[in-house]
Amino acid sequence: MRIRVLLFARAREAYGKPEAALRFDQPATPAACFEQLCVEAPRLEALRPSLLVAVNERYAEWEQELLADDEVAFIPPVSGG
Amino acid sequence: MRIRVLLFARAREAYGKPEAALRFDQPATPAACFEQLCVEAPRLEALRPSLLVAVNERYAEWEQELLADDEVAFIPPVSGG
Amino acid sequence: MRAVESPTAGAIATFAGTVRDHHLGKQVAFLEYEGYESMARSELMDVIEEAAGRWSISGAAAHHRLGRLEIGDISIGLAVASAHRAPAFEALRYVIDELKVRVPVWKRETGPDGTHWIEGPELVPTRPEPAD
Amino acid sequence: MRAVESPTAGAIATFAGTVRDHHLGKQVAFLEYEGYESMARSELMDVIEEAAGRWSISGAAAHHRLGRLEIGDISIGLAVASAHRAPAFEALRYVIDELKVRVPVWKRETGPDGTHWIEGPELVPTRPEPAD
Repeated sequence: MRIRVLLFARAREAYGKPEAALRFDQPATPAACFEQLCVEAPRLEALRPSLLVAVNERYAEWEQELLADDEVAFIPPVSGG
Repeated sequence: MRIRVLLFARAREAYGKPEAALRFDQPATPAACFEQLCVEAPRLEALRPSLLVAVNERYAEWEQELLADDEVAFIPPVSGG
Repeated sequence: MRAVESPTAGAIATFAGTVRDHHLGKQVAFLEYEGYESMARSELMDVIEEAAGRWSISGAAAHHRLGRLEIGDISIGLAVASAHRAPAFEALRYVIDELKVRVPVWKRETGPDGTHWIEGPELVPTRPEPAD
Repeated sequence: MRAVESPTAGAIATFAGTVRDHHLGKQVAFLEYEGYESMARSELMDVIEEAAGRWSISGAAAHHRLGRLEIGDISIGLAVASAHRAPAFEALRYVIDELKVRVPVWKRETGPDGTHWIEGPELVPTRPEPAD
């Protein structure tokens, strides 16, 4: 199962790239995606308490079960306007 | 003592003219001005409960004592905006 | 908006009153505004000064049109600038709310039923104007 | 404003966010906005639909700029039209307040002290970006 992950703002900087393509052999969640990213970029870990999750452009839960080709985004506190 | 009186909107229509020049031999008030106008245009009387008074472009009391050359205005409920 | 822009402003809130094609369920063809112009200007200035005293704003501007206005025309334009949005909104709301009760301007509506002065929320039939 | 004008609207309230030359006492030279554009659009649409469900409004429009903005530039423009002023103000306030907490857009400030991501009310130092 492939999952596309997007990172923004401070999370993008901490990860070093704006997106990642992950593969899972078993059911996955945004939390599992984040763990995989933290293996690559451990400094992401510190941001986790401040991040929200979106799945397919909707705010979602960290433990929501993902479907193939879902798009997961990690969203730092927003500051638009 | 000369007093200039201005009338607006429905009060202007009831009086038939937008202004009047009044003369008083003794101390006068906006209420006294209004009485004089009502002699000329009795249908003004019915509007009195809805009117506010201004003296020299400031809201004022009906019984405020006027000075020579004061400008008195009778102000129906406003509806700007 | 240009009248209130500045480098220290982060928020500009504006209000435009426009001429509606209906009022209290009746059709409106056009409006006429009458004002006690000199007093309207000084009352409006007072209202803006009161707003500036109560909220931290960096600028405010207001303009009311008088005379005949057609449907869709802007009758009143207000703008308030502030470093932050909350004072801009609150000051703007104060200015328009106070304007509507204090600033000596009157509106007369003309529609299929004739011409009516608007005084607050009620419709008052207009008497024909006698010749001067 | 043009986007929300209509003959039935009597009130148009607008809000413009502009780039300030200071933030939390620090000088700002310029801003950069980043957005999750597709989601930002759909969140903003949701917010406007919620506002239209809660208040009687006849139109609403919003536009957020992204990328680098200079002092005085408009970053966000919102307009709400309604027959009456109260719903226009309340809906406008709702849209901007919700936008500020829900719509995925981020602001990075650059000033004499360097570059900082703005996350709510606090300043967070930015890490240098590693090469991709």
